[in-house]
Formats: sequence, structure tokens, C-alpha cells
Amino acid sequence: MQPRADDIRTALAGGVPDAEVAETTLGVVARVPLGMVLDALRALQAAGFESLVDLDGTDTGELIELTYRVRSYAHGAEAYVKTTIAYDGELLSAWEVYPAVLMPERETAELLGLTLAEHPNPKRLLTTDGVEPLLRKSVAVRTREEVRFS
Amino acid sequence: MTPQGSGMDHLVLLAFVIIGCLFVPLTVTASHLLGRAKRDERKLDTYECGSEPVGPPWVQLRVGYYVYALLFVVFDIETVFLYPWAVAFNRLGVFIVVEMTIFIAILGAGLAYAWREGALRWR
Amino acid sequence: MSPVLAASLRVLIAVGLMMANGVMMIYMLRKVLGHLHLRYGPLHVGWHGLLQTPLDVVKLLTKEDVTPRAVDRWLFRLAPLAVFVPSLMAYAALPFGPGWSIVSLDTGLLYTFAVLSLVPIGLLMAGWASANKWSLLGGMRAAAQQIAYEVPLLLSVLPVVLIAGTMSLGGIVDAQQGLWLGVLPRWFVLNPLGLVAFALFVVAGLVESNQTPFDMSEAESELVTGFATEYSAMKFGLLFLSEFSNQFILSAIGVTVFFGGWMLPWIPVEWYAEIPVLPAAVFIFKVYIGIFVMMWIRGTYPRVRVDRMMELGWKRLIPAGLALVLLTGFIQKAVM
Amino acid sequence: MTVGLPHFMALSAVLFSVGLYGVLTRKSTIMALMCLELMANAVNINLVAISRFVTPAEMTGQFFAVFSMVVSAAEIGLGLALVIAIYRRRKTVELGAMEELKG
Amino acid sequence: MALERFTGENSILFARSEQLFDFARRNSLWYLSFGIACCAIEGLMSASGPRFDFDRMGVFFRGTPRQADVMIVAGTVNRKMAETVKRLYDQMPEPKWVVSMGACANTGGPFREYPNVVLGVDTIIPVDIYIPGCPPRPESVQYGFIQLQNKIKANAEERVAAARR
Amino acid sequence: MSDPRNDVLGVGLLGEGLHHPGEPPAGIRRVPTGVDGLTTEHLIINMGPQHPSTHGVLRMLIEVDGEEVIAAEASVGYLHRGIEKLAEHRRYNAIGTLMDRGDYVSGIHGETALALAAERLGEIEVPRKAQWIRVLLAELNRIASHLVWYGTFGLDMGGMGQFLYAMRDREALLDILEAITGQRMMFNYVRPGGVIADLPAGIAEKIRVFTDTFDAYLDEHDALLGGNEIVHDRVKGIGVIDREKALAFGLTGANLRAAGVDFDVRRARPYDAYAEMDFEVPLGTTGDAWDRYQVRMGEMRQANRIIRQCIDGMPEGDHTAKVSRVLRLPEGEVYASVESSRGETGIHLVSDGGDTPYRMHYRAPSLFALQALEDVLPGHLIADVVMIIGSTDIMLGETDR
Amino acid sequence: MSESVNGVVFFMLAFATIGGALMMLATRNVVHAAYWLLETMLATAGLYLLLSAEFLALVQVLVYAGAVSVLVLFVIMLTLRRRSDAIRPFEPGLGGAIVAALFLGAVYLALTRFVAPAVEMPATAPGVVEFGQIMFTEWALPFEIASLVLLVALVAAVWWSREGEDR
Amino acid sequence: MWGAGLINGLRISMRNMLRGPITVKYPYEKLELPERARWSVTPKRFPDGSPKCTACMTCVKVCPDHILDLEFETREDKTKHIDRFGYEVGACMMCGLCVEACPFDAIEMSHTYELAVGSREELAQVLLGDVDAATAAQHKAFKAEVEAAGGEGVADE
Ligand code: SF4
Ligand code: SF4
Ligand code: SF4
Repeated sequence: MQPRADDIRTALAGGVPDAEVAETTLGVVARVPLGMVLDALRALQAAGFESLVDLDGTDTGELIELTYRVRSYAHGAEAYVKTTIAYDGELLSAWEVYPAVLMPERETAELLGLTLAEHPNPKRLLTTDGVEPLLRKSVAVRTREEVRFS
Repeated sequence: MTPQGSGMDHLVLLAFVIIGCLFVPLTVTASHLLGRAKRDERKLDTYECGSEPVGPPWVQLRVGYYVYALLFVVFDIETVFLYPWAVAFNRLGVFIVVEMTIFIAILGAGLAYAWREGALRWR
Repeated sequence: MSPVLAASLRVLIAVGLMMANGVMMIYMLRKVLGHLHLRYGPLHVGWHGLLQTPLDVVKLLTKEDVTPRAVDRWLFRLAPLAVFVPSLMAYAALPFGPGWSIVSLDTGLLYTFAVLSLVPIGLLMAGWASANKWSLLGGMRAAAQQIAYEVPLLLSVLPVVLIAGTMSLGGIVDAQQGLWLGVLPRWFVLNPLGLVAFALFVVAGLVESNQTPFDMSEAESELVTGFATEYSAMKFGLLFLSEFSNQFILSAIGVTVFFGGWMLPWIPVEWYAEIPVLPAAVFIFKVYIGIFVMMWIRGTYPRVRVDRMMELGWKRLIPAGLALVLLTGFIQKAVM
Repeated sequence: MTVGLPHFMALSAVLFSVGLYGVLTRKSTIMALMCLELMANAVNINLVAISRFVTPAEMTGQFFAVFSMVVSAAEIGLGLALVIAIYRRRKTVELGAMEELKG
Repeated sequence: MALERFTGENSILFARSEQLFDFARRNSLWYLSFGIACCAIEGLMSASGPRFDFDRMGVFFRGTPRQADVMIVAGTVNRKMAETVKRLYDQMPEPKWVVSMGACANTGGPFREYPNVVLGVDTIIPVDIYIPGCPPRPESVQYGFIQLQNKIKANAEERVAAARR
Repeated sequence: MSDPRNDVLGVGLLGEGLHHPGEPPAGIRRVPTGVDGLTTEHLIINMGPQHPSTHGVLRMLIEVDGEEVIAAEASVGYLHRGIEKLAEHRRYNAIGTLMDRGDYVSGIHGETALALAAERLGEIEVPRKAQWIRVLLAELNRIASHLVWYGTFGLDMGGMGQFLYAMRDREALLDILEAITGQRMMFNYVRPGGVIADLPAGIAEKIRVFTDTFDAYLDEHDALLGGNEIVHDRVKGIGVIDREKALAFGLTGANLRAAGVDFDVRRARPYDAYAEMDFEVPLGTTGDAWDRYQVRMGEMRQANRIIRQCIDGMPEGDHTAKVSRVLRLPEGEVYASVESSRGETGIHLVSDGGDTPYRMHYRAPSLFALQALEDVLPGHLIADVVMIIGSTDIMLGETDR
Repeated sequence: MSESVNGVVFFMLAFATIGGALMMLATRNVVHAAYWLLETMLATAGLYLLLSAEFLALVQVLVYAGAVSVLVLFVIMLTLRRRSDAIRPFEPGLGGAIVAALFLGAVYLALTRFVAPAVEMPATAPGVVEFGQIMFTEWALPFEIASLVLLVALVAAVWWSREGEDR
Repeated sequence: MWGAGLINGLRISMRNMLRGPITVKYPYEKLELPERARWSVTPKRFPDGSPKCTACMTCVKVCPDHILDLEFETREDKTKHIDRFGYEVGACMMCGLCVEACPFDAIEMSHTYELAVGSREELAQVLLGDVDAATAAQHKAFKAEVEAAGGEGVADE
């Protein structure tokens, strides 16, 4: 089911030579620099990963780590592409490779405070204007005192 | 006019119009008086699923059924003429069938033409 | 001024009928739909919920009447009237018994259709005046329905007019007296041509009375409430009432034209003279059966798409109607 | 008060002149067509009234009125189709555009 | 003057008609079908479903606020939704009531720690009945409606009593 | 951005980019006739957030010309309530309450996805009985969810009967679910390590009665909607999301299978006891609304079959593994997904070793279906819009999270 | 029915007809104008009823009120760009007014000179049966011609509408 | 044949009509809730009427929504006095986590679902007010008593 790291490495070898590919608890993960994400995704798509099924971001405390999850139905294989981006960094949209990122990108950008570049519809998705990036670790949830009403 | 018969009936029809036209404002006014109104500017906003409407509705709207309306005028008037025909049918000779066959054939030809031209398609 | 008084009296009878029918039918609708859907419908307000609809009307009377800012004020106010008056007038020619109609018109059938054809224009008025996109589309669809189904409706009853030789509703009922071959009542629905005509009538009538599966103009799930979206309080009540009244009228026309009107099968007409209210009771009973069937359909079917409805009308029903009329003509002349 | 033929004729005349006035002054083709309908209507009233008073049994006027209705229905159908056709080209429904069309 | 005795604010006729109207109002509570979240499934769908059948007591849904008497706020109201809720409430004609259904509408419920969620719909619009639960059973909602009817009745009686005084 | 309309709208690129109307779908004839030479103005209509048929709070901005949709844009977020964020502040056994409220008509699936992720990361062995119970509940819940879809799908078309009949069956299911879990919708039953309680006594009989009657009822449902010519007329050829589109937009679940892609998480990477179950995965061919309908109806049949197997073969044993009350997972990240009623529900769990997740991402299948809608809707009529939305069975609770 | 009622009815209908026509010209909103036209048509149908031309009245309602007004409304909605287009300033049009007034004057003169043949309205009027009989015997040919006229109109209208396809 | 499905549809709906309503007429009839049904939280008591809660705060900490709120005083002898055991029923999601967590089986999910109230204030309940919290000794005694009676009926979770 899961591809071996080598397969992914070969798939990426042409486009993104400096990708670090490893097998983790997550699966096969290719870490690529931010600028190479599109190349990596393109390479993976060429290698038969037809569909992108997920994209999310994690605020690691210093950076934001993005995880793209691509899948090949033909081979029944799955791989992850990870990259990091600075706070308030500019994320290049991957929608021309995988249109599936259209909304997840908007969501991630909005909730983690990134800017979208070359996205066809870079509006906010979930919240109204002026809402802070809620998924950042720096944004606190309401405290017990704030929510209690009695 | 005749005191009995249709003249009276036609008067009743007029009474229908008049009383109907009185009845509606009456009920609406009654409801106006009985209802407790509270003036509120936002209440008067146009409803559009809870969002702010984008642009007015009175634009130059594509009425996809416009060609139907054209055909309808013609067909309506012709269909109406079938009624006196049907009523007089039993009282007249065979020629009436012939007449009507021609009539319906003409109508059918029109329909067929419109059909062939694609006027019977939605938009 | 007695003629004026007499005329007004007749009209008031019609108004009363319409109101009573409206209230009754809404109650019935909710009851029938309830039971069709494994529920009860109104149950706790009054005996078996009988007070439910009257109270709804009272409530509508006491609601605030909102006239949104953007509407075309005059037309917005006028529209309930433009819808209500025609459907009220349609009661005029219905034969509730031998010679019992509010007015007896030679052209009763055509008259009823003519006044009903004004209703969609009122709906279009309501839709346009509301300055609401949903309403506008709803009003447009109401008019579209009319232009597609007026002609089939007119055509569908034509064979009966032809056979009966009259288009007075009373006359059509009279033409259905007696028995076919000594067994079957001479109702037109039992006549093969009449049966086909009836099938056409059912479809066209459902459209004309805005019933599911042809209720595009208010299409709850598509256009919110269609033309009535901006209407509140009694204006909405009147629109609603007319809607139900139209349903009654079309069912009544169907009963009159195809099901022997106020007659019961196999019972000689003379007997009716003995029991005065019987014809009216029979008539209304039959009409309500027709209404029940409409509600049954409404509780079962989804809605037809609006373009399909138009095409069905123009490409199927109109040719079929024309053919049927011609065929009836030929057969009738041949038999004569 | 008895209503006779002259009443109807007067009514018809007034209606006709209102229609005429409209046709002559309205710039919008649609309005002009509507006014034309008004004029046809006025004529029909006249026809029916005369028929009722003069030839009640033969109903001649009524038939004339019927054909007049046919023609005016055809006319408005055609007229509006034309309006649409012109509109498609000129993007306006003003009468002036029609004249341009001639040239 | 004489007329006043029959129609004035403290006449018996006024009291009687007011009672009738309130009887009608509380037995014909049409609600706006406005499901926001999970509660909608219970409060609006199951409620109109065959098992619970709110239609029995005259409660049924209308698609547009113009014809509704009650707004059931069934779900979590967040900052983006607040505006809509307010607008729809405003667009309902008088007299109107609000039933806040479920923990979220009452107080923000399970999500009240999240800054984007409004802490109870009563911060936006006046609420008449609060129904706890997450989601409340349809019966709870029905109980809520009975409470609402009682409330309307009590208000009416108060008004009539005030008129008599 | 040059389009002046955008200024009025403030909503961006309506009608640009991907939202270009594609080729007309098979069911829609766009042969220009009649007045097509007219350039008419377009209306922009807000469909939602309060609309009888957008199932909750989807706001669809549609641009129509007459009744034809030119462009569509989905605006979501009216139900954004921070499930992902709040999960970072909840202990592992309390996150289930949030997951229940994500895809709220099939809560078990969300709970299971989370439990699977936690188990994978913590390497917790789930007892066999717990696995079977999970499968049983998942399938019961799948039927309940599909019944809601079935009912509302018909409701979108204006039919009422099927909705209420579906609700009848759903009530029977909810009774069972309530007896097992304690609540009708928000179960909070599946936890890392197993399930919170064993099946109550006598429930097997109840379920069996349900499965037996449901087969007949399901046929009835299918006949009522699927057998109706009006429905055929409205559904066939509408809203085609073909294979390419489905893959491009990352669709999963029934929407993907309707396009003919044979992928079901239960089959492809079996979790819980699915490897032991015998079931088929219904597939469509063209990916139109009718195929989606068929696939979902088939899924209900299969679910019923699985339920029967679960009842018959329910193993003995513990209903939960030994896990400490305050579960702490080792540092690391995992991804676990389940086949929920709407598609692949995935949980991406990042742990820093504490008793709450460091980050939990919830992959919502509806979000992906929603993006495809923007592409599919243009070219259809308004009447079709609600139906296409209905046929993809999106749940706003999970798109917004 | 007494004659006075008859007169009252006539004047009501006449008022409605002419009032409708005038309002149609006076109103600044084209949609309103269409509805005023509708009102005029309906009042005219009432006049026909007064003249015992029952069938004609129904034709009037069905065709003018039912069909033509829908068509007119559709065309208005199709061609108006903006609401401001729908509302246009009142156009008095002096020339037209003079022509119309001259015409009216002429008619008035004619009417006053014209001594109406002392015909009373006959007590009975033939019904729709007679109408049908006469129509299909004496007026058969014109009738067929009328249907041809309609056919031509239909074909032309469809053809014009179709034209858009070419471009 | 075209139309067969339509007729069949009518037949199905009629058949359902004849099956009869399945409605439970709520205010007059009530559904029986299953054993496990979880509605509002209520305190449990010993047979003598004193509460079982020991004011250990476990439930307060475990509740994800911070619904519960316990104010108590500890006396010198380590016994506790509960001033107010507050419960915001209006925000409770009835998840049962607090009941699960309570080490003393001192609270339970009741079957009361008729909770609608007319004001926000009423949404906050006081489960226990101004009572002495149970002590470990009390629990021990109770347990012994139960075991003596055969251990049936009051089984701990
Ligand atoms: S109260 Fe509970 S069920 Fe209701 S909307 Fe909130 S989370 Fe959903
Ligand atoms: S049931 Fe859940 S939400 Fe309610 S008090 Fe207990 S832990 Fe808190
Ligand atoms: S209820 Fe239970 S957990 Fe909560 S404080 Fe009392 S003893 Fe502790």
C-alpha cells in the first residue's frame, strides 16, 4: 500500500533533487523547501499521484509547517510533502497542479496568517475580515472565566 | 336590457369585481389595524436568504420563455375559436369538420414550424 | 336597488364559500399530508385540530404587515387583489346543483378559464413588485406556466364541449345524465375519448393550479417561497387563499366536466328534486375527492423542472390536444 | 338613464384619441404598440356596440371585432418580435432607432 | 364616547379580542426554517418528521422570515453568522419570538472557548425561551414551545389585566 | 480584477479563473434559440445562508442569466467554530465530543477517525469486540446519515413523502443508537482504545428487527424516488463530476465512486474490523447526480449487510483496551482516515507528548466536494443547483469545522 | 334590471376604460403602464358584457388580458436595462396632443350631427351557439383567412426571434 | 412503461398512509428513554439524603466546557463544606465525561430533558448548595452496606 521512500525519491529526483524523503509514522514524507513545493507536487503528479486529498498547516512555534497529502488511486499509494513557511509568509498557490487545494489553501492561509499568491480567489474563507489567524499558537482561546455566565 | 337572464348575471359579475376589490383592502386594512407594527429600518430591507442583496432585481432579465409567449398569443386566440366551433358542432353539417381540419392543420403547421426552428426549446 | 342587493348577496355567498373552502382545504391539506407522511397533522388545537386553520387566519390578521422598502408600493399592494378577485370570480359559474350556480352563463367553462388565466398575471405582479430576486423568478415562472398550459387546458375540455354541444357548465352536467349501454353512467370520463381528455386535463390542471409536481412558482426548495417571499400577514394570507381556491376550482371543473357534476351514478335525476341539499353535497364531496387526489400527488412527487414543464406542455400536450379534438370531431360526425 | 349607441361611440372615440395621442407621442416602441392596442380596442368597442344595436341577430360587428382582435393580436406579437429584433441590433427600444434601421 | 366603551383600551371587547388574538398567536407558531448546525437536524428536521410532528400543535415552518412568528436559533452562531441572524430577526414581522435551541445558541456551548463563536445568541437578539441540550431532543423543543405558549399567554393576561385596571 | 462587478460585489473573482462555465453537461441543452442574441443582464443571487435547501448555512453566490447559472461561488464559514483549535485544548478522550459535532449526522465516523489516529500514535491494541462494535455503529450511523441525505435530496426536488419515510427509519436507528450510546446524535462513544461501554443487553434483537424491516423499506424508498420518472428526468445527466474532475478536486467517498473510481477506505486500507466484513463497494460510471444517488442507495444496502454480519458474528471479549484516564501520546504525527458517510474523514494528529494534541487537523470530505461544485454548477438551471448541492451531500458542520 | 343600473354600470366601465387608458399614458413606469393597459382591456371586456357579447368578452380577457399582457410584460422585462429605464419622464408631446384633440373634435362634431338611428338595445341577444353557427357558415372563409394571418404572424415572429442565432 | 413509477409512487405513499401514524403525542405521551440516555447532570445521594459528592474537583477539571463549578471550604478536620456546586445546564453538552470521571459515583446523567426556561439566569442550576460534602468514611460505610445487601442495585460504574 504505502510506497517506499525510494519510489518517491526517484519521482522527485528530476524536479526537486534536494528533497529529503523519509518514512515516518505519518508515511512517506518528502521535505522540500518552500520554493520547490510546486515542483515537487508537479513531479509527484507526473509520477501518478492524481489527486491531492489534504493540505494543512501546523504552527510549530517558530514556523508554519505545511503538509500536502497526495494520493495515487492507480497504485493505491500515498505520500506527504512537507514544507515550512515563515509567519506571514507568502504561499504560492498550487491550484494549477491540484485544483483541490483551492479551498484548503484559503483556509490555511486565513487561519495561520499567510498570504496567498496567484490564487484565483484569495479571499478569506471562514471568518470575517479582521479576525486574527486563529490557529496560531499565539492566539489564545477564551478562558474559563470568560466563558462562564453564572 | 332584459331584467332576467344574462343581463342580471353580468351585473353579478360586476358585483364580483367590486366586492372583491373592496374585500381585499378591507382585510388588509383590518390586518393593518390589528397588527402591532414596530418601525424598524432593517425590517424593510429586502430579504435574500439573510444576506445583503447584491444589486437590484429589476435588471434586464433574460426571460427564456419569451418566444413561448409569442406563440402563446397566437395559440390562445386560435384555441378560443375552437369553442364556438365545438358548441355549434352538432348543429351543423359535415363541412364544419372540414373547416376545422383545415384550421387545425394550419395551426399544426405553425406549431411544427416553431418546433423545427427550435422555438419550442427552453431558451 | 333590489337587483344590486341580490347581486351582492350572490357575491357574498361566493366570498363565504371561498373563505370556508380555503380554511377547510388548508386544514385538509395538513391532515392529509400528515397522514400520508405517517403523522397526524393538526391535532391538539380544537377537536382534532379543527381550530387550527381558523386560528392561523386570525393570527395572520393580527400580524404586522411589512412592506419592504425596495418594493414597488402600488403593485405590491395591488397584487393580492389581482390574484384574489379572479379566483373569487371563478366561483361564479360552478354548478352546485341543477340550475344552482351563482350566475348561469352560456359560456361558463370558458368564463372560468378566462378568469383563472388572470391569476398568473397577478402572481407576476406580486413577483415583480416585491423587488426580490426569488419573487421575481417565481412570478416569471408563474407566467411561464400559464403560457405553457393555458392552451392544453383549453384543448383538454374541448372534446367534452364538442360532445355535449354546450359550454355552459350546467349544460355539460346535463349531458352526462343517463347510462351508457344501460350500465355505466354517461360520465365523460368513462368515454374513451373523454378519458384521454381527462388525462390531459389532469396534467394541465395541476399546472394551472400550481400544484406539485408543477409548483415551480413558489418552489419552496428552490425559490424560498417564490412570488410570496416578501409578503406577510394578510396579504400573504390572501395569496395563499387564492392558491387553494384555484385548486378547488380546477377540481370542481374536473368534476363537472368529467365526473357528472352533482349527479350520483345510477340515481335518476328526478330524485334530486326530493332532497334539496343532496346535489350540492354530492358535488362538493366529489370536488373534495379530487382535491384529495391532488394532495396525495403533492405528498408523493417531486417537482418537475421548469424547462421540462414548458416542453411537456408545448411538445406533448398541445399536439395531443389538437389531435384529440380533431379525432373527437371525426368520430362525433361519423356517429351522428 | 338610458345608455344608447352614442354613448358607446363617444367612449370609443375618446379611447381612440387617447390611443392616437399615445402613438404619436411615445418614444418607446413598446409604449407605442400598447397604444396601438388601445386604438384597436376602441374600434372593437364601436363595432360590438353597433352590432348590438343595429344588427343584433346577425352579429356582424362582433365578427368584425373578432377579426380585428385576431389582427391586433398578430400585430402586437409581430410588433414585439420586431422590437426584440431591433433591440438586439440597436440595444434600445426608442422609436428613433427604427428610422435608423431604414437607412 | 359610547364607542369608546366597546373598543377602548380598557373595554371588555378589547380584552376579549385580545384574548382571542393571543389564543390564535400562540397556537399558530410558524417558525423560520433556519438551521445553523447540528441542532437543526433535531429541532427542524426531526421536529417535522413523523415521530414528533410539530404540526400537531400548529407549529410548522416557513421559508421566509416575512411569514414566520418564531425564530428557532438552532446552532452555533459565530461572528460571521451573527449579522445574518440579526438581519433575519429584524425582517420578521411583529409579534415575533425567538427560541434559542441548544447549548450553542444559549451560551456558545461546546465551542464557547473559541474566540470566533458568539457567547449566546441573546447577545444579538432578544431570546424568549432557552432550551438546554446538545442537541435537545425534539420533545425538549416541543416542551420549549409549550413554555413559549405559556409565556405568550401570561403576557396577554398581564396586558388584559392592565387594561382592565 | 478588472471586472467592475467585483467592486460592487466585494467578493472577488466571480466568473473568472476556474469558475468558467465548462462545456454544457449532457442533460442541458444550450443551443441558442430565440432571444439568445440579446445580451441580458445577470442577476447575482445569494442562495443562503438561510435557504430552505442549502442544508444549513452554505451561502452560494450564484450569478444567473434568466434562470441559468453563469457562475457560482461558495461562501462558507458561517459555522466555523474552531474544532481544530479547540482540540488542542482537549484531552484525547474529550475530543470525540468535538468530532461528533463536525459531521453531525454521522458522528461515529469522526470519533472513530480520532480514536484510530490516537491508537496508531500510541500503539494501542484495540480489542476485537470493540472493533466490531465500532463497525456496527459506523454502519448504523452511515444508514442514518444517508437517510438524511436521501430525504433532503428529494426535498430539494420538492418531494415530501420520501423525507418523512426516511425520517421514520432514521428514528428507528436513532433509538438503537441512543440505547447503545446514550444520545441520539452526539454519541461520545468511541474512544481511543475501544468504546466506552459494551452493547446493552437485548440490543441485538432490536437491530435485527431493524435490518429485516429496513431491507423492505429501502426498496420502497428506492422505488419512491429512484423509480419515479420525474426524478429520472431531473437527475440524470445533471451535475456531472467525471473522473478527471473528481480527482482534480480531491473528492472522496460516494462522490468519487460515482465517477467510477473504485476507492473506499474500508476496502483500500481496512481499519477496525472491516477486513473481516463481506461487502461490496457500489460504483457509478459517469459521475452525474443519478450515479451519486445510486451509489448511496447501494451503500445503504451494503451497510445493512454489514450490520447483519456484525450482529451475527459479534465476538466476545472486552469492549476497551486498558488505557489510562488521562491519555498521553508519544511525540510524533500520524494520519488516520475512515470512510465516513460523506467520504474520507481524516485526522492528522501531531502530538508533543502531552495529554492534548499539539495540532489536530480534520480533513473534511465536504470541503472538497464543495470546491467541485463551483466548477460544476455553471450551465445548470437554478432548479438544478439545489439538487446538485444535495446530491453531493455536503455537510457544513465539517466544511467549516 | 332597471335602466338606471345599466347606466351606472356603463359609466363605471367607461370611467375605468378611459381612466385606465389615461393612466397608462400618464404613468412614468412602463410596467405600470402595462398593467394599466390590462385594466383597460378588462374594463372593455366589461363593456362587451354590457353589450351582451359574452363570448367576445371572454376572448378579450383570455387573449388581451391573459396572453398579450404577459407578452408585453416579458418584452418590457427583456429590454429594460435599468430601473431608471423603466421610469421615464412624462412626455407631453404637443403635436400628438393637437392631432388627437383635432380627431376628437371631429368625432364629436360627427356624433352631434349624427342622429343615431332610434334603435333601442334589443331585449335579447343571441348566445354563443348562434355565434358559432353564423361564424362557421357565413364567416367561414374570413375565419380561415384569419387563421392564415395568425400563421403568418407566428412564422414571422419565430423567424425574427430565431435571427439572433445567426449572429 | 413511462408513468409506471409515478403510479407506484402513489401506491407507496398510500400504503404508508394505511400503516398509520407513528407519532408520539408528546405532551400526552412520552417516549421511554433508554437506560443510558444522558440528559442533565444531577447529584446522587446516599439513602439518608446527604450528597455523595466529596468535592474532589475531578469533574470540574474534566469538563471540557467548564460547565461545573464547585465552591467549597475545607474545615480544619479536612471535611469539606460545599457552598455551591454550580452547573450551567444551558451550556452542557451532556457528554457524560464528568460522570465518567467522578471517582465517587456522586453524579449521574438524569433523564430529564424538559429543561426549557425563560431566562438566561435560570440556565444556571445549583446542584448542591450549602451542604457538607461526603467523606471517605461515609463512602466506605455505604459500600459496606451495599455489599452486605448483596451488592445489587447500586453498582459503581
Ligand atoms: S448545541 Fe450542540 S447540537 Fe446544538 S448546535 Fe451546538 S454543538 Fe450542535
Ligand atoms: S456532561 Fe459534559 S459538558 Fe456537561 S458538565 Fe458533564 S462533562 Fe461538562
Ligand atoms: S461530583 Fe464527583 S468528581 Fe465531582 S467533585 Fe463531586 S465527587 Fe468529585
